[in-house]
Amino acid sequence: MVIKKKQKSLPHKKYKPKLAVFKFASCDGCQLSLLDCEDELLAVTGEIEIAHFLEASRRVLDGPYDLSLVEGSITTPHDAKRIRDVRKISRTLVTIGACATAGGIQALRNFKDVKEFVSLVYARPQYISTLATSTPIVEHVPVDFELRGCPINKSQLVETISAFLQGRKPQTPTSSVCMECKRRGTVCVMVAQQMACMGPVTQDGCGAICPAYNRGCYGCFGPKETTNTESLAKWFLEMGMKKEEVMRTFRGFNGYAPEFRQESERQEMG
Amino acid sequence: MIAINDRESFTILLKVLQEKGYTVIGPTVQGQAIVYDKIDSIQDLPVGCGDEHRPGGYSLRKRGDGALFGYVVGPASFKKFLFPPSQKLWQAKRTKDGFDVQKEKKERFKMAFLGVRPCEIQGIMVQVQVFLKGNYVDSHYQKRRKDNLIIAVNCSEPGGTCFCTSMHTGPSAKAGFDLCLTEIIEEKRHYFVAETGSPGGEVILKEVPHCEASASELKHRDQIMDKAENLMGRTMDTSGIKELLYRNRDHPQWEKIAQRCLSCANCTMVCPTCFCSHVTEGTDLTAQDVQRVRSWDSCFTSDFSYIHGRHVRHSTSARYRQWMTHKLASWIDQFGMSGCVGCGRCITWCPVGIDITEEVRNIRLGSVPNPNDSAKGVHDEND
Amino acid sequence: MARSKTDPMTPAIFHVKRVIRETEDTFTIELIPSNGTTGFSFKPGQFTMLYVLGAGEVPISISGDPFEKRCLTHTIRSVGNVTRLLQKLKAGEGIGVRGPFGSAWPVKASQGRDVIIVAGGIGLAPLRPVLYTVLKNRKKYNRISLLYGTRTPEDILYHQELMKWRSQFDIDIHVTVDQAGKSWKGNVGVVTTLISRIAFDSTQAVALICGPEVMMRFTIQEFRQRGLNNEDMYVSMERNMKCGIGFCGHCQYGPYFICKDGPVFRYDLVEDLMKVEEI
Amino acid sequence: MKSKTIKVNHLARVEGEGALDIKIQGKKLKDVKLRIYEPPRFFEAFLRGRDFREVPDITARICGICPIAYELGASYAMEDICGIKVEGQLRALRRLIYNGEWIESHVLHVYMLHAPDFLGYQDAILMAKDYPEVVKRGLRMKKIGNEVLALLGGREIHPVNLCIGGFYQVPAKQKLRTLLDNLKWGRDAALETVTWVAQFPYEDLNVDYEFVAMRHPDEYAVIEGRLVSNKGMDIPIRGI
Amino acid sequence: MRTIEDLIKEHRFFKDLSSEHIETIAGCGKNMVFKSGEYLAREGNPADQFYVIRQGKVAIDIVTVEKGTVIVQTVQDGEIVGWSWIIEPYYWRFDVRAVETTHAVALDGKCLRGKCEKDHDLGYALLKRFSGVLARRLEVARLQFLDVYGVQQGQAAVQKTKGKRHGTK
Repeated sequence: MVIKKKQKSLPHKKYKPKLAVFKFASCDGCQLSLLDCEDELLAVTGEIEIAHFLEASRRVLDGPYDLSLVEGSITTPHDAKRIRDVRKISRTLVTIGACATAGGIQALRNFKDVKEFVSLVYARPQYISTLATSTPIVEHVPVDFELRGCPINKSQLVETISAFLQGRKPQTPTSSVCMECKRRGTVCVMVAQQMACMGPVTQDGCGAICPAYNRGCYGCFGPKETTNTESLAKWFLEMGMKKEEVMRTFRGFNGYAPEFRQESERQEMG
Repeated sequence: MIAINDRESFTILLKVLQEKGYTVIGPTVQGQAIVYDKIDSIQDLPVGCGDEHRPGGYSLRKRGDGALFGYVVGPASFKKFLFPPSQKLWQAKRTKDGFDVQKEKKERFKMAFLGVRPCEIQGIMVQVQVFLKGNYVDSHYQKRRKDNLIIAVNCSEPGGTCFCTSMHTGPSAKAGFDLCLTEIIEEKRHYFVAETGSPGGEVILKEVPHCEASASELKHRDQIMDKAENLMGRTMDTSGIKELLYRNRDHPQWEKIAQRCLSCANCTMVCPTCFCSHVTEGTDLTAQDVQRVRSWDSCFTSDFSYIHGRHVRHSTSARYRQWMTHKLASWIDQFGMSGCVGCGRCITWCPVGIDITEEVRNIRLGSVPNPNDSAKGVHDEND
Repeated sequence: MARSKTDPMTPAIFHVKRVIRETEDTFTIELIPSNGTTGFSFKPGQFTMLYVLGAGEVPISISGDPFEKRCLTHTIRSVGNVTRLLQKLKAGEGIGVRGPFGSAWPVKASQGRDVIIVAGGIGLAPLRPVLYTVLKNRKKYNRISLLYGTRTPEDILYHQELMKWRSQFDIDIHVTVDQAGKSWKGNVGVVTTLISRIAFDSTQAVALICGPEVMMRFTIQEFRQRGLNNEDMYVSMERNMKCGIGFCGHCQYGPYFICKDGPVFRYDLVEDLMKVEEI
Repeated sequence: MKSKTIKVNHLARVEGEGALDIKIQGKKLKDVKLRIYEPPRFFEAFLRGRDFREVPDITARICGICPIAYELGASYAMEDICGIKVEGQLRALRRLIYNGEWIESHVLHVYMLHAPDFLGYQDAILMAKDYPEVVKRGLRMKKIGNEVLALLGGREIHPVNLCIGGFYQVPAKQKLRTLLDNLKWGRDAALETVTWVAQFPYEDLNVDYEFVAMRHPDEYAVIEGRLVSNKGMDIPIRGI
Repeated sequence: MRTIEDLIKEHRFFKDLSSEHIETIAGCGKNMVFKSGEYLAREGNPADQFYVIRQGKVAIDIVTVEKGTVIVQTVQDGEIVGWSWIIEPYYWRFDVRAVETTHAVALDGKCLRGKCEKDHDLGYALLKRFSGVLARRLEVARLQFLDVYGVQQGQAAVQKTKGKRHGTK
């Protein structure tokens, strides 16, 4: 005989996907973007369970997590292991920001000798455990989606979470900053004022703010698709910049991104 | 033919337009460039301001006179007012079994464009052909274009990257305007010779103090405009250009251009005729409210030619070839006119100064011979 | 085509009648216009833009019966965000539809001729309306052949219908697959191998071809060998149609916009373009 | 004797970047270890060889929660070296953007990190269930801080408009004016916040600490002040 | 009843051969019937014949560890199967199996090989025709290899492509 268990009529509760935020070597700025979504924050938490977000909550729910946002680059042996653990407990892993997608500003060490850096900065180098390089997450584990920027753009973050919830691809352009700059109606600072601008080789997403504030883009969203850094660098030189300056221009917050790295190395060598 | 004397009458012209409910849009100085924006008074115009155009370079200069239209063209054309860089097409609310498209508020755009150069008139005409003359009418474009008044100003001092003479679109406006002015600055006089092109233009002119232009005034105007025709900084040989570009899809020059081209899309963004766009799905987190937003797109991006799993035009050379071949050749097949108006913006605002006129010349050099010109069978199909 | 009164960028609401699974990754969706009264007419070969709220729009060929005015049918391969969501729709749910857009197969102009329909993979979908039409007016056509190739036997679309048509004996149907196991009794080999097996009069035959570009190119070569002229072959081209009406530029193909000049082209008009890389 | 170890692996209130190990033996505290495992990033080292104008943007990346402090700190340092003094309205604007960061960061601190602790919640989101209006007020205040940052700096985190000598572009007056109403509301909200926070239960613990702070009689002390303590320390910071 | 010679004469594969050569070839042929499932040839066996399929259908297949028996191609009425007899080392590379009852003319390749050696005109004529068969097989194989109906790379997992960089360190 089958005994039918009397079912309690529980109010229908929909499953909320679990969100986790992890930090590696970084400035916290990208995860702060989530808290900076003042208008959307409560709506976000209505749709998604914040299960692990140490910047915002001491409540930690166990994994696996449906969506993990990973900020920061891998710079220590401990972190190189930790990211593999994070991957294991993450169904979807999205890296956020230049550190996580390109190694960040701290990847400038990759062009130098880190041992010298350690002794230069720390009075007691023996306490410092570090890798010789700062590398993007994707060099360590598979990544489902990369959200660029130093820092990431708030609306792009909301769009990414939104896309995750709808089960679609995030609408984040891979084209140049110039396109947004022109749509915004900013007069090109490079053509009209001869300022060095990384806009033509940098991925859009920031909203083309730098030229709108009368300065050249410094490439904080990293290389756009199909970059021609060589041509831009050549033009910089024709504008009167020194090789050294051109090298530094490419070696910034996304200096370790392959396209920018190659160009800065080309300028450094030749 | 009529002469509007001095700047005072010009102030009245602005007043008349404003009184008739027009938002006047014309040249201003912003961000060290001529920017078309809302004009409230004559002070907003770039008085005594000139501009220099060269491949990948632009600067303003003081002319030392009181010219109101002494510049060539602004970086952005009037396109942005008729075909905005980003605009909502429609919005919808989710319902139980689908969604409801929300009714749009009725918006009225009554815009008077002031200082429209002949090349820019042609730019508008080209987009009108695209958006309003086909099987389908773009209601969004139509709305903005409907009550649109065009006050053209002939181009008496073309710039370093101009080639409208080659494209037969300037420097004098022949049609497409309501009112067309030629600014004339003599040692002691500053006046405009005006020509009406529509009843709407006549209505406006009636309310502005003017007199019949004298023979000498007209002569002066003709002299200026004749001279202007030969002042173009660039020329483009358009003879047989369609076939030339169709024949040369494998020309080595495309690869050479790609070495310089940044595929940054600036040329398409500043082009007064480029009309490509994409639509994004603007949702809130729960996708209850959705907006479909159309924004300018460009054939220079890889996503532009994305077709499940691949990008058709993955190389920069293919993208440049697509753009230039479309602009100068296939446009003629599609719309019965060239997509290029000779304004030179793509040359000036290319961050690395790629010059479309020069590239046409390069394609002509070493072009595949026209099969009609020479004996057939030169190419062995079985090689 | 008549000028549309409403804005052509705004979709009409349709409701899902049912979703039929065809193969592992392909399904057919039947839609009914929400206003209930107005029918829907299209020409074989045309496509619509299907819109899922929150996800976006995709161009999909109409695969249903042109004589069925109340039901709009599409066969879709689920490969992207929108198509995946379309597959998950339940009866009664609403989606947006714009269209029909684009050119059509020369169904009427082919009357009195031998009609050879060559389809590869999902390419059978936009040709199915042709089959409905020619079979309904069977007497108006000479020989009718359908050559259909897929990857494996599991990928064959409209299996039941193919069986039914085959048993009518008024159409010569050949199906082949690229790969099959031992139990498969049908043909193995690419679809081009079928052309030598059918009979047609090359002086008055017309070939309607739809499938991956490579498949279409080889099919055309084969037909040329059999004496068919370029003007007697039609192909359906694929690009990323976004607006469907020539406003957005995405589907440009040489001097054409696939969305309004295509997707069906007489082969001689696109012959040169098909050879150009990255066009 | 009984011994006990308390281990806190992630101190949430330092953004999870630290751990605390406490060893207790009997009734005596045996050992306390605060481990900060934020990986080293070597700003001091890789700044060498950079153009002095690049320094503020780079140092901003030390912390995304308080980038202005680093951007302005670096700017002042460079200006001191160059012998430049930024005065007048530019100085006022700098002060304003600093305040924007202050508002944003302190509200985050008060509303999202500490109030939950005092009121017994794990975070502000859970707290919002019982105190929706309070959390909303906090979020709105935070947003106002961010608006100041975005307007003057181009964006909230790592603003782009600050440079040595002032700003790349001075904001238009009418744009600044748009902040006014919100800021007025914010002032009231700040007062309400003080009243609210004053009701929190504070532990009555007195320890003989030496408290250190920056001090300036009439200027924002972090920029211009001297380092002082309650036990008599008083040293200059700038222009050493 | 039609003789094998008639059959060969009418077949397009042997079109334009001299009547002398046709006679020679026909002399090496015999009619055969294969039931469904019967093998016309086995991989690795000496290729001593080829077949003109008169009626029916045969599958050229290969046994694989991964997928079991995979049919590479089917050949039917009016088509030729078997080229191994004319190209060294004269071993079948695939199995040939009747999918349905198949009537075929089996031609003795061993015998023909000898005749071709003696009569190079015949050898050339046959080699020319069989290189055509080979070329067709190659074309078909290449097209199959392209897997034109397959889901394109990167289509399924839109963003996972990024993972490619993983492990490049």
